[in-house]
Amino acid sequence: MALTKEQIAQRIAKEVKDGYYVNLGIGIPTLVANFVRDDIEVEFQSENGILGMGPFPFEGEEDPDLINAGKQTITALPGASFFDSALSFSMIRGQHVDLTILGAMEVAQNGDIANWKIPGKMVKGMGGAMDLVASAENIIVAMMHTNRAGASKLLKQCSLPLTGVNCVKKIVTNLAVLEIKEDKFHLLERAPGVTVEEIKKATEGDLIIPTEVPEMSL
Amino acid sequence: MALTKEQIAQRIAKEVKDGYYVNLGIGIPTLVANFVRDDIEVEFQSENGILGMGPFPFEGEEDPDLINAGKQTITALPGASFFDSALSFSMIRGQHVDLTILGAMEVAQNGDIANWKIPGKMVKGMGGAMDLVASAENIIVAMMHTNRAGASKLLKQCSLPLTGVNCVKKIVTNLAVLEIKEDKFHLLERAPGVTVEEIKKATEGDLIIPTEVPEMSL
Amino acid sequence: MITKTVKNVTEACKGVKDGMTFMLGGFGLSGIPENAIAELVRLNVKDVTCISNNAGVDDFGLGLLLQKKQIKKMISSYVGENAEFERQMLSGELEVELIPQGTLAQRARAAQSGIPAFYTPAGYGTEVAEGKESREFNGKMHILEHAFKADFAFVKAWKGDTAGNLIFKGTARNFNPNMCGAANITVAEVEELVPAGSLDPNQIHIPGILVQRIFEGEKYEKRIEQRTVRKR
Amino acid sequence: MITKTVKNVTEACKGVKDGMTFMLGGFGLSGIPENAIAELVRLNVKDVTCISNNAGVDDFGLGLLLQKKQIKKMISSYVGENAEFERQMLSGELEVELIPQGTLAQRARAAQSGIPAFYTPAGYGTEVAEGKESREFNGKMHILEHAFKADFAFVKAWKGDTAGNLIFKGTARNFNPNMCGAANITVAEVEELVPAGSLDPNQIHIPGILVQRIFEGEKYEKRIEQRTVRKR
Repeated sequence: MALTKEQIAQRIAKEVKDGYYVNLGIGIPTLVANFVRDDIEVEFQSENGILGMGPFPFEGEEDPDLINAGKQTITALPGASFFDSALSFSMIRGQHVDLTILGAMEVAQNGDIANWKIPGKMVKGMGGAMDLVASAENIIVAMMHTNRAGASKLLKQCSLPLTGVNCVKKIVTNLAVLEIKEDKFHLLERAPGVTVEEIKKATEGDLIIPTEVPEMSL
Repeated sequence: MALTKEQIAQRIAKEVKDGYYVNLGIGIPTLVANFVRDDIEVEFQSENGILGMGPFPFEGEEDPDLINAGKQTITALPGASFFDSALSFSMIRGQHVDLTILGAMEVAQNGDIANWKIPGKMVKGMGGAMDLVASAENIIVAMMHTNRAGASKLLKQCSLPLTGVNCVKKIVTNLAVLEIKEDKFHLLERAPGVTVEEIKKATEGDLIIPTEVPEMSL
Repeated sequence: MITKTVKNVTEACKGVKDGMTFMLGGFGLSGIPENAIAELVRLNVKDVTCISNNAGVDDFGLGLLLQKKQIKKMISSYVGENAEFERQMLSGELEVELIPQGTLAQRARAAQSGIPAFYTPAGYGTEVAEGKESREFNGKMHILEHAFKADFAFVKAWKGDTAGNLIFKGTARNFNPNMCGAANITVAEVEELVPAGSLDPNQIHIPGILVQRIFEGEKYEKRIEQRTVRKR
Repeated sequence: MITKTVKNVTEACKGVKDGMTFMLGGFGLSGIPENAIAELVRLNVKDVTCISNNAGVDDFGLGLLLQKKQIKKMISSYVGENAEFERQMLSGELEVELIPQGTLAQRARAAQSGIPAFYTPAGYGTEVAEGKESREFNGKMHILEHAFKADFAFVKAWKGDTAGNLIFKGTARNFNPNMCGAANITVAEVEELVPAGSLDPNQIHIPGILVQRIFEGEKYEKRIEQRTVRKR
């Protein structure tokens, strides 16, 4: 069975290691915070200027001066810090953030990513995504394997305007976990009950399939 | 009579206007603070990270965490702020400081200044001087008109390694106040009792002398 | 101390003219200079270019200027939540330049710092890099970006003093400190204006030298864009 | 919170090796990482390059490393007050690269920020510009300067917490914040180490993400270089 969005987040949470500073994009990535083991120390950075981001506030405790990059009201954990946008992107550009998790519309087998613009449609902007993908050493893309029309989002080459080049290393979709190496997708794990054949069919780019493809554990 | 160092500082203090942020170099410039009118609002910046620098502390109140760029113990006035070196030089490079007063070994008629290095002698370094002269729109040089050997310090061309090019606008020496315009020294005022002839003799660079050269008032 | 206080928002916005470029602090609706924006609407200044991370919502923030068609061009990183913005953009009435958020912050900080240009990896290989110089440093490609130039910067702080010193609160800090001193005139509005000397000099985020005018805002709505809560 | 505390200065300096490049905070003797310097002397690490605004005095600060001839090269803006320094420099034992103070600060901040290079007017037309690219922006000449690269940054703060968050005091702040995160490993020593959560998150000057190791210094001499006072 293909994973739900929650399950994609759950699988990605296993990539979050003790001592990591993590930047979570909007959408599925935001859900990852809910699944991180609570016996490890992790801090979430939001590019609008907080490190040590906590959960949503209790009703009645919302503070307009305390939001995340999705403009949602949040809380600050003990030990948190606030800072300006320039220092925030110093953390990102200076590779002090250990892991960036974000969504994508397309990923190419050379690690290119497109997630900000569809020609002909209203363009909202790249926000911090271009800084994040250009700088992060460790980027995981969280997305559905195919789009609503059923077309693969894992391509030989992106068709949409790019957000960044040669930057994605790992992808977790509703069907599989894949790694990008030497300009190819490498299948690492498949979703429980999903066959290699299904994944192959849903992947337009070159897919390297090892003899053994374990089912992922959540 | 040629001015004393205190009198040079006193004359320069008249160039300090209401609302000015001022950076004072070491030596004669430091003395300027003592002569600024007390009916105007002026703030002194020290490039090691303070705005609103006050006088020396009372005996017993010295704080090792509160010094000026000359490493002297100082105080902070009410309304002062502390900041890091990068922001300090943002103030300087970003032309937020209104007036820079510093000493020089040589000034050329095109505004070049040399004040950091004498070949063959121990070089201590330029400190913040190169940033200051390269960025300030308003630089006044405070110095003696001639060196100890009696040679002019106002030259056609600097002989010493430069600190900055085309940057000095005004010079106050023990003999005169001069302006630099169109690659020439322009005599504006003479020290009380000093003749134009004496100034001419002490100036190696091209000197433009108007018909009337008023005596400076201190 | 040099005094930076002005009587009110009207005095603070003196000199604002049609065709000027403004920088405005804020992220979403958090930390936006509400009072200055209201005054710009009242002044009905036209054809302005706004450098601001976002463009407000339909009836708040920069959305208020958009409603009155005062904005000629927006330079932003994300302009999502605004139907009138979308209409004007699609009809070609509004020019929009989208730039990466970190580049926006750094171009402001560069302007503040007298750094005319710097290299950043953000946007290399994308349409953001088109027409820009690119260059390899440490085996990685970067593009050359320039400091912003603007006539006014409008920022909002939590507390300020009469010498123009500013302290920000929470994530309402965002771009506000980086825009101070990044334009010819910086106008700071604060929730609480105190006498110079009342703030701890160690805690001042932005020294008064980077602020030309300061005033206490008459009122702050501080609207919340996405009210998200959890159950007790 | 991610914990950055190490037991002591010895643990904090683990991994320090001959031939490495260190950045050290401080202006004169104010705000220098006294305990780390003492440990580097004890470790007798050799052939190091030190990026530091000054070089200490004969018997304190970096002067202590100079005495033991541990330093191969100094990158500084001003190295005035040190007879042994002068002797080693004139004899050619010590390599010295003098750079403008603002350029030093900005090269550190660039390293912290992932900005590989930037343009500055400081030093244009002087020997500092020799061999460097120069370029005109806004009618004014600038030179290209690069971010520093270093193995360790040693900084000193006033207070810090176990998450690595730092608060500085007075002008002892100086280069310390700019060097945090500007080297592979940043070691912060503080006068007072408190539990994470004890510091106001609005008042933190440097967030812990830019610090890898933090410890409370055993003792601080905080020597005054120029004791200047006025009469009561």
